[in-house]
Amino acid sequence: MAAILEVNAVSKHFGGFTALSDVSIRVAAGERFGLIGPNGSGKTTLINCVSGSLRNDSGSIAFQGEEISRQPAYVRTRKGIARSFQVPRPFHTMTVLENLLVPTAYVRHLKDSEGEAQAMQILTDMGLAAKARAYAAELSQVELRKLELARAMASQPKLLISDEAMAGLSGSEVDEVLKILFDLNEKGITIIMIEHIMQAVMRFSQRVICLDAGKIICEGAPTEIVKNPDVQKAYLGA
Amino acid sequence: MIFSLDLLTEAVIFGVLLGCFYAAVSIGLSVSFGLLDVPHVAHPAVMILGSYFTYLLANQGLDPILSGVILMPAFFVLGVLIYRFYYESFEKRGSEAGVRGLAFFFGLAFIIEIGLILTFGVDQRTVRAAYIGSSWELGDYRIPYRMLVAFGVALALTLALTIYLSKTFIGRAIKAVAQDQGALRLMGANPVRIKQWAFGIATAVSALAGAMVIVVGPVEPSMDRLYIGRTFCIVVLAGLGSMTGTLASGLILGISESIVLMFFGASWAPAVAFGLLLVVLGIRPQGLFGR
Amino acid sequence: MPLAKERGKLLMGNFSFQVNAKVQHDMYFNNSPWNDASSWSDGFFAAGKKAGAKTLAVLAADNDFAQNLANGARTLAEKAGIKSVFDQNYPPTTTDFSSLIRAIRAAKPEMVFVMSYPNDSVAIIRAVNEIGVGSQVQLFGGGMVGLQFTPIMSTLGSLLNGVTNYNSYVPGMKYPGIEDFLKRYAAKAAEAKVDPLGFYLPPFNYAIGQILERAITATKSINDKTLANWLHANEVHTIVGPIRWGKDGEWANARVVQAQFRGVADKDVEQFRQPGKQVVIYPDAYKTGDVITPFEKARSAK
Amino acid sequence: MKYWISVAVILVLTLGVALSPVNEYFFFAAYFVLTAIALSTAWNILGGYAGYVNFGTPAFFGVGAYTAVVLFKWLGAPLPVQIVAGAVMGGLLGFGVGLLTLRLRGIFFAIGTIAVIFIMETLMINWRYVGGATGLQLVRPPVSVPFDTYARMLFMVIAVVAVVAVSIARYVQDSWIGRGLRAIRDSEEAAECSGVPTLRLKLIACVISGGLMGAVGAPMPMYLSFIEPASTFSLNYTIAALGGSIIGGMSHWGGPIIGALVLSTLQQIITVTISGEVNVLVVGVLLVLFVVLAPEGVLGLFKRWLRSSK
Repeated sequence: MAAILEVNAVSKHFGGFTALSDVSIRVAAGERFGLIGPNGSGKTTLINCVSGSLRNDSGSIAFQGEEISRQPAYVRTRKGIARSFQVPRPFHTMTVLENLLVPTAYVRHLKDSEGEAQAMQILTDMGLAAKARAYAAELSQVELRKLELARAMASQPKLLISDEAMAGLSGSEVDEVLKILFDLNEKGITIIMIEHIMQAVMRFSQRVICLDAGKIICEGAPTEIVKNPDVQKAYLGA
Repeated sequence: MIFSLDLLTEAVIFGVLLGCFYAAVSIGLSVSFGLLDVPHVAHPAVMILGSYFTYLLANQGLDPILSGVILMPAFFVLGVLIYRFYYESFEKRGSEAGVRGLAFFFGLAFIIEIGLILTFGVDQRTVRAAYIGSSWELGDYRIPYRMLVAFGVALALTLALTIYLSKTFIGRAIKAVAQDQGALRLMGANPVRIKQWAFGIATAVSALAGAMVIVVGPVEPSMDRLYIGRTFCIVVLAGLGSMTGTLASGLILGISESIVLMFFGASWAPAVAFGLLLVVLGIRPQGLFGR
Repeated sequence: MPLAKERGKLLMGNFSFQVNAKVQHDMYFNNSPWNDASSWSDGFFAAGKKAGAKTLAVLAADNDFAQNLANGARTLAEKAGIKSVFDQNYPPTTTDFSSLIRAIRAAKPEMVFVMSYPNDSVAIIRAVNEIGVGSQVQLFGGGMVGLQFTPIMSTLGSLLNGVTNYNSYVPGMKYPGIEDFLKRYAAKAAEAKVDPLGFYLPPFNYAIGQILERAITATKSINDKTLANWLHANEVHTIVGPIRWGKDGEWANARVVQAQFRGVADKDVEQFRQPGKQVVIYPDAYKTGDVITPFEKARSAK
Repeated sequence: MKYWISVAVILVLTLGVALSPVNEYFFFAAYFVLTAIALSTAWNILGGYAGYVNFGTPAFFGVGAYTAVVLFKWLGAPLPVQIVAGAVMGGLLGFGVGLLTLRLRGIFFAIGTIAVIFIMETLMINWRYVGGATGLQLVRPPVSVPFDTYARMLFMVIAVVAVVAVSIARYVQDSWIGRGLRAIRDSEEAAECSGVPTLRLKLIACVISGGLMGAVGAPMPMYLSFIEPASTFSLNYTIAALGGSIIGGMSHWGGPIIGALVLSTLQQIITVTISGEVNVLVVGVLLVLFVVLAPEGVLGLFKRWLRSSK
């Protein structure tokens, strides 16, 4: 399968601290890709570099064969990379529906009338339609997570990066979100899932990479990864 | 414009003294803004408030620098109160560095300034001391004692704060809170109390800085406006929260300002700090000595 | 001013400066010892020339009044063949003058003419004391506003010594009746808590009363026009000396006093009542002593 | 449509008042109130919609004023030309300052704008052509018909400027720019990842806001027939612009109008009855009270009252 995203030898430093060192990954189109690693291992830094919130110090990032690592984040979004945030960042002075109208207007240049119709469709798919006129302050944890995903979807991405969309959710809520992600993948969207909850990521991913201290320590199918001694060491700190 | 090597040497000597003085008036901000990330645009106003209290004490016959030291505990409490208020009203609600936090400190600065005008009038105030008004003659050069006193106090302050922040437990906690609040909470320390303590210290230091301001020259209520530029310029140039960087940037500003004063005249001097600040923001916002 | 002109009223000015130059109101009479810009500084330059000074530094506040005077000074200096080696304006907000004084010292002038406002005057005198202006300076001062005010004089004390500055009246000048006036003033000033010495303005204010009184007695009229005509035609004798007005309503003969501070001690208001603390060196008619030069020498002279 | 009808009505009324025999003092006071409204409205485009605090109102205002003076002295340009030029220069300044500091966190932009005030002031102090620190007296050309005094004519002029400012603010708020700016204020990172070109949008807002402030400053020298750096670059304009928006409410174009109206009217009353210092103090105190107790301003209080009375 053709690679939709190629990260090549990317490094990132903050002052004297190395957050990423020489990380390379390759994600195929339509793939369900898992990214795991303990706290502070560099997962979020890596996807910040991919989405454009941060600039990598060295290495290259190619999306659909095009080098994007010097492009601002909004350009990457317009090219088809969307993400959700680990700590939800809704536009809190807007309603749920208006939240989705930002990407429909800025990525897809739709008029509000068209944008609204499409946004409502996405909200319905995600089970958020009832809250379309609500503000972020009125949403529950799981609804906020869904809003993050819905807003990302409103830009009609080819690649969706979900950053710990399930942290702090109950078992049934996790299942709910997982189902949404599976459905999206069905429709042909490539998904990178960053997750702390091992069970979820293992169920979801076709292939998993584990980061520790800014380095890839192993890569493989979920079943192999769980058995890997390095991964166990990184997680259990043994 | 007259240029001579002698004059340049003199400008540099004076600039070094001036620079240390500027570092001393900025070091409180280096803690409150640099380390704690509080958009404390009222810092210079609080400092000028310190100058006026120094003026009151010095009029009772106290030495101005000693007055500044005496004021420190009271200003510590004032700082704790300001931070507490700021925390309860803004930081807790998660809108710290936004419009409202800035507007709050700006409003505070205005209230202090106008309060001073209403109490003391717009006239300049000065204090007397043996070291004000005379100079140390060093060959051809004359170095005002007031600048030497400011120089000494500045060095002592920088040294004391550097040691405090790196060697004591609470000092290290303050530095830690600047980097990662979550980690600190895991260590069992309460970041809010630590920030409160640090803000108290920063404000206490401003009292002494205020005393130095009135030792170095006459003060008037709206003087804080000029110091907004100087202090923020130094703190940003230093790289947020670096104490030794603060001293070094103070020197850079002091020397450049002194040279401009000497060769281009007093009318250009206020633009030095602000110009430097803009250049730093545009080119290297992480500062010269940043972490 | 325009209001007085429109309504045809007689107006007495009080230490104002050239306010009638544009309006041209023929019933305006200013009571101040100066008339045009150069009248402020000619005494200073005369004394400087006598002391052999050939170079000049000008330091002036950047505002209307000071710039006017400084321009007058520049013209006079040019006429007298004095070379300007330093000429700078400073913004009115300046508080630290040490760099400016250093720059002046480096320019090595023989005369320093300063046109400053009260706050700046104090700061400049302090900076001069700290930094020094160099041994070649013969004369320092000229147009510093504020050094006539008693609170400032007693604050600066001995720092004033050697400075030659403009004034309106200082003790020792022989104006008929002024000493009696000041005695009466001093008694009342203590009660009213105003300027205890009252040399600068009060005699001139009193003189305004005298002027109007003389005019009214002589013409037996209170008609604005009649009074104005009389004042234009006659010389009036007051406690600040005889006054005759020019067409523009300014004194026909300016009498700006230049006086040198000498032997002033710290924290003593009363000392200024005796002649000799401010020695009049100009105009010749009212001279109470000779100027001491150079400046550094005058600073330690008794 | 309703908006434009009310605009037309307001302008006709303004003209009527300007030609009526109302006491001159009214125009004097109204000029300052309208200036405050226009400045607050301009400020709000960047400060309120996008959440970037601009302390530099006097810098933009002053650039407009000095541009007008230079054009007047040099070419004798008429007032409308001066105002347009003032707006252009204000916008250019906004572009420059924005480009330099808008990539950074909001606090750096805020401090940067303070720097610009002092730099502009220093430049004008040292520029002899416009009078330096002393200032410059302007000989005003005869007042244009149908007005019989300058106060009346400039009252009309500033009213037009204010109406233009409000209309632009309203347009920005309702257009795609407005939604992007709100997204930036709520979460800049999320906005960028939702396809909003944040830097470009902030720059647009900064240019519009700065341009409007420049336009407001342009008629000031004619109004005073004098210009001088210290009062032109006074921080009082900062607090007026900031205070008007925050007290009125920053989320809607109506907020700054209400805030500035309340604030400047109060100031005029206090200046007349108490003193010039106290009026600035009151603004400071109100500003702090509002940011702490009523962060949504008068508009927010009004909305809350509407909801509770339902």
